[in-house]
Amino acid sequence: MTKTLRASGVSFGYAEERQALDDVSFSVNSAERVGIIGPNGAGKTTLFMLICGVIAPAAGTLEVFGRPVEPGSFQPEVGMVFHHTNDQLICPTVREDIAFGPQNTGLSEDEVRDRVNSVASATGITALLDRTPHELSSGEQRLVAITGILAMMPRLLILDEPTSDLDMRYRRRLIGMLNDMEGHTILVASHDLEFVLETCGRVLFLDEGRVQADGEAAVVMSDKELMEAHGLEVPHSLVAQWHRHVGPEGCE
Amino acid sequence: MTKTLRASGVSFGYAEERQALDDVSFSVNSAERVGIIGPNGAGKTTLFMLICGVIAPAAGTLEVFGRPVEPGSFQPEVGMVFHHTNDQLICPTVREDIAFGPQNTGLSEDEVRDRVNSVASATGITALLDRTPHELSSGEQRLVAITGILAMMPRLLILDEPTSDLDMRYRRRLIGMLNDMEGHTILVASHDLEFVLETCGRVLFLDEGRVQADGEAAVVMSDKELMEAHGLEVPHSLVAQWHRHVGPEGCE
Amino acid sequence: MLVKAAIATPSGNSLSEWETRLKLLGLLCLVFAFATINDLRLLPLMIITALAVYRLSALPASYLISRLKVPGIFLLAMAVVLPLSAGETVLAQAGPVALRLEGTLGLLSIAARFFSIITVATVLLASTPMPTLVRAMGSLGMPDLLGDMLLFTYRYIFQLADDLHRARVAARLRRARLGSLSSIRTTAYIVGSLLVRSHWQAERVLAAMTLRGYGNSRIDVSRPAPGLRDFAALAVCVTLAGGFVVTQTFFL
Amino acid sequence: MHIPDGIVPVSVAAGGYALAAGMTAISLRQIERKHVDPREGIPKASLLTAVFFMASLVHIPLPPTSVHLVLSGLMGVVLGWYAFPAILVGLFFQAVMFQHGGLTMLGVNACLMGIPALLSYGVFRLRNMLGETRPLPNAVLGFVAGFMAVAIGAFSAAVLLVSTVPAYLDASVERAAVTGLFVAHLPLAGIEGVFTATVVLFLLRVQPSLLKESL
Repeated sequence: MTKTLRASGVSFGYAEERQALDDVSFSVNSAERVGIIGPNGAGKTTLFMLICGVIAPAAGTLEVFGRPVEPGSFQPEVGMVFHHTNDQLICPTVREDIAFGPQNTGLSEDEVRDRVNSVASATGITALLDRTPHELSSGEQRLVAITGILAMMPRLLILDEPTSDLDMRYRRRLIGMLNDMEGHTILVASHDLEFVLETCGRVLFLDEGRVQADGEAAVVMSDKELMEAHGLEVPHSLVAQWHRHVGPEGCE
Repeated sequence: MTKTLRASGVSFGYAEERQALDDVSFSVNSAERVGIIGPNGAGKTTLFMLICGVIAPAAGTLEVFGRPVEPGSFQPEVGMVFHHTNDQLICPTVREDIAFGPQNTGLSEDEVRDRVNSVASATGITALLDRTPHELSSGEQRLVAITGILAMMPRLLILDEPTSDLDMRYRRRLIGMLNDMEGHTILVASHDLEFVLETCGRVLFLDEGRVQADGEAAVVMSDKELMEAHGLEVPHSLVAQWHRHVGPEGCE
Repeated sequence: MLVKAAIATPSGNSLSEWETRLKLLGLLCLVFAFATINDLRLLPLMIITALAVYRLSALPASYLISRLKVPGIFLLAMAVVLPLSAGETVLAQAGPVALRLEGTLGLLSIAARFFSIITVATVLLASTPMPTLVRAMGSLGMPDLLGDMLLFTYRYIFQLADDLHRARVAARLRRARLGSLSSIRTTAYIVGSLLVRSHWQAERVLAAMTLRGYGNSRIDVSRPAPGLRDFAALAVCVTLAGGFVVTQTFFL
Repeated sequence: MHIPDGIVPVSVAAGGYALAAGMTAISLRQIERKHVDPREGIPKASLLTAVFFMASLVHIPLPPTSVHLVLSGLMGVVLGWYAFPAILVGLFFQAVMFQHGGLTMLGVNACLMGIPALLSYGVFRLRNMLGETRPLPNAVLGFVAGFMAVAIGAFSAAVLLVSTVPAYLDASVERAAVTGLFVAHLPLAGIEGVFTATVVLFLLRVQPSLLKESL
């Protein structure tokens, strides 16, 4: 079967720095949800930039939907939502912003309008369509940015730190949205491990540019030794689960 | 005893919007640590701007150290660390930035230099002093911003979303730093409830511009009904604690 | 990225010890003296002086060459036009194209001045950190408003370089073709968005500065007083500069 | 539009500095007249200057080549009297970072860009009479502001270059050279006009206060 994404021996270094990515290999199946975790500077954003073809690997190969990624030629079936959503929202109104991508792909005016209306109602932001993106709250901005990407009908969706700046309500809404998006392959980088746990079945643990672990989310993140060796902590909910399943000290 | 902070019936509204703060009253004792929680738009940042005197309340009074806050006047004993550290680090080098506040309080050159060196070594950022703020990681920026505020020797320290953009390592370091700062009165607004739980004994729960609850942190945040009514969730660690203390279903 | 590369200067500059105000005065004297030279017999001497200053600074030759590239393009255009169009004395003729003496000599003198001025200016700028240079200009009479604007702009250029870069990448990932004329609208929207965001950021920056006492009594950071060697170096520069001007005016 | 070091006589360079100093003084006086505390405008003027500086590094394709935006007209529109100091600041960084326009020519180049920017500011103020909130007058005035700033700047630069550089050109060649340089800049002026109008319309919809004189 063709993998949605396959990275083999990918390395990348910024000038004067140690390798941002160093011999990274993994593959992602269609409809899989993978959380990318690791401390700041682990190479998460670099990996995304490589997958999108914004930068070219120094070594190794990257394939998306069975085709090698050609740096500079961007693929509409890969959609990325930036950490700083502000950088992504550039049009005077939300409606125009969501239409921006579809327009660039050469759809007719009617098709663009239908597309905007349908994705906006899917993400529940129809009420915001005539507002200007700059006056929205950070939670609303994040939803609009996601909607703008979904309007391009990507088959692979990449989210970089989607919950930073979100309050619980928007975070909960985002979790619901992602879990409803069956069929999409999704990569999420996040410091919010509880969020990763609720949205991704699998995690890829990056640190110092290398894959430190790759496996079932709950299993990898429960590994206290591994997590603490790389400056992370086991999420409280997994600790709670442990108590729930194994029982507290006094009960055995 | 003089309260460090006392708000009585404070209201504030931005143009064309519902009240950002509506009849808010509370007081804070010296050396108390209070977490301000609530969804986006609850009025947290507005409250901080009022305490700092950046804006003036439409109604009610605010007193800091027993004196009414005069909007626009410089109160060096109140230090605020902004949510976006980029907005706060304004000088070309870290050293100059930390010196900026003390210089404005009229200290001599030698005193400023000593002050900078001593706070920098206290927060462990001496190695960063000759770097430029822009090239720092978000975690380093946050520590520098805090150091710049501590250099003014504030007796009331206000932190707005200090853990957003921080990875676990810096978050842990920040928690340690705050818990070591005995004697300071600290207000922290954060979506990171686990962080609030680890640093604050008391929480003030704001929503829709009103105080929804005010009390011991663990007690308020364990109130599932209250939390969910305002779009928050009980932190996982409290759920875990509950399991630990009360025991899981099967044990009783 | 472009901006960061442009600001990176090689280390190990022996003129960085020279007191900044005197260095600024001394090297500017030389630069302006060079600008007056148009006697052909002085050109070699001028080039030798400029090269000697560069040699003293111990900057690598490759750095100077990289600095000459951009303005060199303009000179190249003049190199084509001037010798072929200006003057009556024809040196060589090929069909309708004639190489003229006066134009060729004019070009030679322009090229020599251009090279010498940029060489000395490069030494000045590469041996002085930007903030130090701006403060020195301030103490030599530049208005405070200009100095403050220079420092602030310098501080935020890097952030905006990143913001602009990310915004352009985000637009290209949504299939915007930034290589076509239609990109004017996209670029205008990006610039408009950055203006709006900066407008709001500036409000926050001002609030943060005011809270740290901006506008309060501010003492100037005094620099170490210049020593004998600093004045000697200034005297050498002034003498050289004066020598050039006097020689050309009275003796040639 | 940027005249590099070493090309025009030193008297022109010195004159440029003198004129720039005068223009700066006038701008500062106007800023002080409008603001109780002129320092309050500094962060905003500086951040917007940083935006303009970065934006001026963007290539806009103009087949068969590509051009850099100048943005002097837009700076006049948005910054008002702060435009002149802002242009000085921007040119200083260009000279320092890219040797684009030199240190000796800072004054001349600042005048070549800054005075047209202030003229554009004046022209754009006509919106007060033509309708501040109506898109059409704003777009037209935006276009004119952007176009004229570049056109006037290019024309002045051409006159300055041709009249001061080689003393050996005869009058007809000089006229041809000035015309040639000026005409070569007209497409750029057109692009600036369109660009400025687009940004003005954007701001009119998103943040109209940036088009007011309130900085």
